Amino acid sequence: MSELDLNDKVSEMLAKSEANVIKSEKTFIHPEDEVREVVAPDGSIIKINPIYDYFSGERPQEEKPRGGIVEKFLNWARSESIWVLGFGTGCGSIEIPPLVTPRFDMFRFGIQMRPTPRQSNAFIISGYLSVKTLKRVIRTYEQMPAPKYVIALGSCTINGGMYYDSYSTINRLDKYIPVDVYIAGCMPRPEALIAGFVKLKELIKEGKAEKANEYARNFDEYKANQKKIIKDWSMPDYNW
Amino acid sequence: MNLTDILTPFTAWAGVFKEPVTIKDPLNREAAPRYRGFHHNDVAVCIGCGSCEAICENQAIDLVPVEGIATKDGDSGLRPSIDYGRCCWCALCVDICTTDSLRLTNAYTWVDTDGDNFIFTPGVDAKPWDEKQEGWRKPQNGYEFYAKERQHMSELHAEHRIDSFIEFVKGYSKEQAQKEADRCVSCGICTATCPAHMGIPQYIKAIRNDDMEEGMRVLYETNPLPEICGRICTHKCEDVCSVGHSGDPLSIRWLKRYIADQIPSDTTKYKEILGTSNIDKNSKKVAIVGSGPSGLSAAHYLALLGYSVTIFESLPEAGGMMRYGIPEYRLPYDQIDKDINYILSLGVEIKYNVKVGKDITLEQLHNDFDAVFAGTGLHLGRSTRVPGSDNKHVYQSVDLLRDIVLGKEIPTEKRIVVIGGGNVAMDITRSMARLQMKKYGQVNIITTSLEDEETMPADREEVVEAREEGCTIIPGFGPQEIMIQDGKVTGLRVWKCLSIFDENRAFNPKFDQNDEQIFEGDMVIESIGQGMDLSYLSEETKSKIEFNNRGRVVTNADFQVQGLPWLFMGGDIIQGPDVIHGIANGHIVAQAIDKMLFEK
Amino acid sequence: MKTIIEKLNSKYNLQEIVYQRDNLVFAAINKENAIDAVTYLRDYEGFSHFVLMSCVDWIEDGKFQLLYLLNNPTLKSDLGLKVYIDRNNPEMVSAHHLWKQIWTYQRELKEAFGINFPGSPRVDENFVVEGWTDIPHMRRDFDTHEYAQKTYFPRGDRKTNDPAEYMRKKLYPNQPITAKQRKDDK
Amino acid sequence: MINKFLGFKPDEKLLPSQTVTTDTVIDLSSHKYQKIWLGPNHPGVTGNMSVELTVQGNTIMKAKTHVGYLHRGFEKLIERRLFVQGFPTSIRMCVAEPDTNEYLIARSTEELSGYADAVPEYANWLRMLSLEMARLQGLLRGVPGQGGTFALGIGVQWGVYLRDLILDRFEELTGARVYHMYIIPGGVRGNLPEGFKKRMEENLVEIDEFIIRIKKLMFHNSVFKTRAVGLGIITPDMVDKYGIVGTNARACGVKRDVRKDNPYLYYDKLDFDPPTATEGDVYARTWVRWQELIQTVDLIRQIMDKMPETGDIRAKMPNVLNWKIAKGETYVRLESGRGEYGMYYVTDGSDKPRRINLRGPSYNHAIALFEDMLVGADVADVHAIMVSVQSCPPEIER
Repeated sequence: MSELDLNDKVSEMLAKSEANVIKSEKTFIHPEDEVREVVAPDGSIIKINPIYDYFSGERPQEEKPRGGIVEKFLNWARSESIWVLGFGTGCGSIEIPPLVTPRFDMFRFGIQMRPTPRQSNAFIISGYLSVKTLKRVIRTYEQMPAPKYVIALGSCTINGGMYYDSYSTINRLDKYIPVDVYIAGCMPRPEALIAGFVKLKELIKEGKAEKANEYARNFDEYKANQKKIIKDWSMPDYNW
Repeated sequence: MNLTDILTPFTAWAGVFKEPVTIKDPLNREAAPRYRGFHHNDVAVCIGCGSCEAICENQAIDLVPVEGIATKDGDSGLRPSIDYGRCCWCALCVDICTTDSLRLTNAYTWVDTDGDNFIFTPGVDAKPWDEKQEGWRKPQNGYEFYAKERQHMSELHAEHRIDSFIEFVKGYSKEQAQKEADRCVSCGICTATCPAHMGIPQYIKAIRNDDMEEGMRVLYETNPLPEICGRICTHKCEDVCSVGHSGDPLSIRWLKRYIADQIPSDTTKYKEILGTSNIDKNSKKVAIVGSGPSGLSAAHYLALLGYSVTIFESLPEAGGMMRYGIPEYRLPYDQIDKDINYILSLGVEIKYNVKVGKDITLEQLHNDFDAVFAGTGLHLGRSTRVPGSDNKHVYQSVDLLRDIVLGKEIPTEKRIVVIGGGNVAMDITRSMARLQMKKYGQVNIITTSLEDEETMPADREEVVEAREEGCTIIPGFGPQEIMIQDGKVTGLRVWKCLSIFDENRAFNPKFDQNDEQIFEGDMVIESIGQGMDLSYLSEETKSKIEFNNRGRVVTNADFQVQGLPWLFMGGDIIQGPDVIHGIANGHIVAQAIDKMLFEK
Repeated sequence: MKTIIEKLNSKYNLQEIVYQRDNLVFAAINKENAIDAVTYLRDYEGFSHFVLMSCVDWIEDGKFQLLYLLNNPTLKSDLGLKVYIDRNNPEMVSAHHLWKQIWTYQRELKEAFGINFPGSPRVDENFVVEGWTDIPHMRRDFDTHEYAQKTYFPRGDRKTNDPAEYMRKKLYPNQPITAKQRKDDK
Repeated sequence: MINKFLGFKPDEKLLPSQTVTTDTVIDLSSHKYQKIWLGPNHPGVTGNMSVELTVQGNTIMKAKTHVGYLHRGFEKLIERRLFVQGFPTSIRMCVAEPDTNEYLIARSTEELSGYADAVPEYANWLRMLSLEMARLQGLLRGVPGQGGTFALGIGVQWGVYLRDLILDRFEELTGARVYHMYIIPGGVRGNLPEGFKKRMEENLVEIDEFIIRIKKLMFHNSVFKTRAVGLGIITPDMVDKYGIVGTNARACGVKRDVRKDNPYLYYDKLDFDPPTATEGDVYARTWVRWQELIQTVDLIRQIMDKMPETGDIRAKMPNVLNWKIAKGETYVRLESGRGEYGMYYVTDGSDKPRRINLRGPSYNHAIALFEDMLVGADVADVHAIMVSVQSCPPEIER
């Protein structure tokens, strides 16, 4: 493929992705994320759109469960291999180390921590979320492959907890991303966390943990809520 | 780098041979006995005072009505409901709980798929941990969020007070009052119980802020006789005080007195503070019969509303039972005057020594005035009607108390027996004790009542103080006969009282005839209750109004007499003897009269 | 400590000198002299450890109070120099050249109170909040509860009752006693 | 010498073409540099914090710390809370060693309201016990955690288990595992449970054994030595310049410890000497912390020995709902596991504080110092340096 073809292809893709993404009326773009032209080392000029270049720009798709014995088998497999993303968002993350260490040993429940969203299917929101983190959480959540599950720890994710009156933290998580299981406590003990995982596994086996589809279904609503508080948006609408 | 540094870390492999530390069954692991887990509330003990709500820094607690728990005196009927979307399990709510009903169990697992489910009312909504006994409870060892003990009220010692009628309760100092006021948790449970529904937490707050003028304004909103009430109120509020559930109740009465005491006896100053220097007068006139608490209270609030008020008092001075029934050592006359003078300064007129029914008829009042309020009180003594009670050495306490105030000669014998267990009985006991002391230099007085020690209607401190002063109080006996020899009283024969009321809660005392005692005495004073004197009602008037089975006039909730819309009756004759009830009645009557006259 | 304060007082005319503890003194100083005094204390009096820079919003006086808290490791004593600056035009001379960490404090104060420190490195960058559009969040007139209620979504319509008011409604609803209650009932 | 912070000379081939200093001008459009974001969701960072690295090859040319991912606005929230309500809120300011926050709040309010001397002796000993236990559990995570940054995971496994044992003791004493909410203005919230000392001693024995094991694992480990020695050097003259405190200062020979300099509670009754080192590199800081681990165990034993058997746990204070404090201000400090930890507390006569300001050691360590230390370092060493200065993001942004 010649250089020219490549450039054409890139601009074609760009046009497509920009067209597909739902445009909110006025989104804030960080100066570093603005569309710009740069000179490549060989002297050619490349147009860069940092926000759209590396994302598909598609809306999330709802994927219907297959049903029957196949789905049952898949659900069993999913429930026995919960891979949790290692992203501690709040106080509750301090109770994660006891889980991964011998005393509470969550590996025996088929749970392990993964360093990247691409390898994980469970997301522990371990407490309060400041708006700044929420932005990263959304970005991370959307990068996780479906079916994906969200476990919310503590009061903060239910109704704001201690920080119900804080200007910086959100009050209820389910307005921004769908939540499968809540665990009460401030913060919940490792034992309660394990109970939460057990509950999640039951839900998965019963085929009730379809919140990723719910997110796709109510995508616009979630986006509206997210954009209401994240003033400094500067990222694509769907970060897959 | 050397070989040791490469090999030594492999010593970690020694761990292979160790016993694993993994907890086998983490789902059923018991937390520590003191763990702060989920809430449980003993709803039968809880009174819904809302201290938990006040101290919760996360606004996690709401007070909600609960089915099956009625709102009543001392219990708001509300119970805390907790939002586990807010709670941080700090247990401050447990530590402040006035009734010790709230606690945290050591249960800690609650997993749910719906975030809306995390609001619950502990103790009402059944939860798996309700039976758990371990968990956080209020710590001991000197840990308290408010002082449990009330500030000591300094009094004259019994030896120094027994020979005179000077006031023996000294009143709080500023420091004491502020310390006492600091104990209040501002729940407001007391307000409902107070017959006058005074803003008790509000005026206690004024004491904390050392703002006596604000305190005075709060007092006068509902009670125009704070000096009097601050001394002799029956303080029903203190019985329901939430702080009293695990400690001494607040001395609400003394705090009220403290506020009133701080304001000098100067009617201009009063008017300045209360903003009553200029009242817009209207043309209506109201007559009030009797200058007792209800009459004065009605007069005060009517005067504030602009009415011209005239009080008709049969005795030479105003105050009714407060002056003529309560001994001076409890309520000095200058304090009565202080309250009354302010009311008079509002333009209220009192006609002394005018007995309605004799000097002027009620019907005349009806013609001359737009409305009439009768708060004539209970001034007739009631007799036990046991054999011998018609002897002339058998006296009625109300008569004696009145005569003491009027300065009459009081027959004081060496040995006295008093029948009665109420506050009036204590008043006469202690008054006679003082007279005995003056005359004979010693006290010899026996007071007996049907009720036993626990159920005696008199205030506890009255009984204690009477005993301090050398009076003998023997509760639990029923008088059978006043023994008379040669026309002179020699004593009182009593039987042990077993029960006072029968199954139908009707007055029907039962006695143990084998347990007979004789209290020797040269005079007997009956103090078993008072009756009303309704002789000022003409036969024609009487025929128009209705009486209930206890002989009391039937009125509506505004104390308007059924059948005679221009006539209001209140105070002791409707409610039974109590100052604060009288004040409350007067206030309601004033509002009702205003409503009646201006809604026409 | 006393001699240092006296020396400083004669040099810069301190106000509001408070000996909070034997080893902790607070004193107010003129805006013009503040950085001068801090430099002097660092270089000549051994206050080499910079503890904290803080700000208090005295909204009722229309002033921000900046605090430079210095520690003398030899004397083991602290001195807090307070500077009052105008709340409507909050600006202060930057002290970032004195200690390496001060620009962080100044950046935080710029964001939290809106105090400008001209010349301080990265002073306009976001510190803790991102995309903040309201008034600076640590100012007293910013009501965080109201903001949170308005912006985030509190769960459920929870309702609470005041015991005294609830008992009045239940036990004596037809007797509004005070003027306020009568007004409320209407 | 490439960089003053980097103690050794790396391989010539890996070096950038120019000398790196904090003042180096970087032209991003020259294509010689690349920007890497580390965090906020990265398993290696100590809490949510991100570092914006500008690198050339493997060498960091410039670093910027970004904080605020855990910002909750505590200082604003506490202005809205009664004095007694402050302590459950404040404890969450630093999750790694929460008790220190409670003590600062309690001590400040006591001092300003004149109850500083009213706190019962027994309560003060219990405060000290809980503060030392908090330090111990922090170190049990921190010391092996340093090994963890060089992929030495097994120490972490041991440490977290032992920390859990201390949390069990905390649970017994205070009623909670992590957020103890134990030190309250006026005293503490519970006495020593029966048999506590015995169980604590059993745990300490286990920790004693762990201390030896971790020494063999980390300090006699060629990998650890190779990587940690000479890495991230703090020199004594930097201490005042950057406001460095605690073990970071002690590891380069500047012996500062609030427990010794301005003794609070009954630390003057305890027999201890804060350990120091002279090298000031990652290895030295870890070594000092390891010694502090031994010392903390010893201090807990001393406290349990010297404390009275029983007593009152809280002073007689005004009703917590009506408590007002006259206008005043104070600064109270203590020695946390990370160094001087202080609180500036202002009251204005109302029932709520006017302003509190927390001075956490990480505030300086993780921004000004950390950014400068990273210049010239390897990308792979960022975590090691981050952990070694004990950055604790929740305490920076509060």
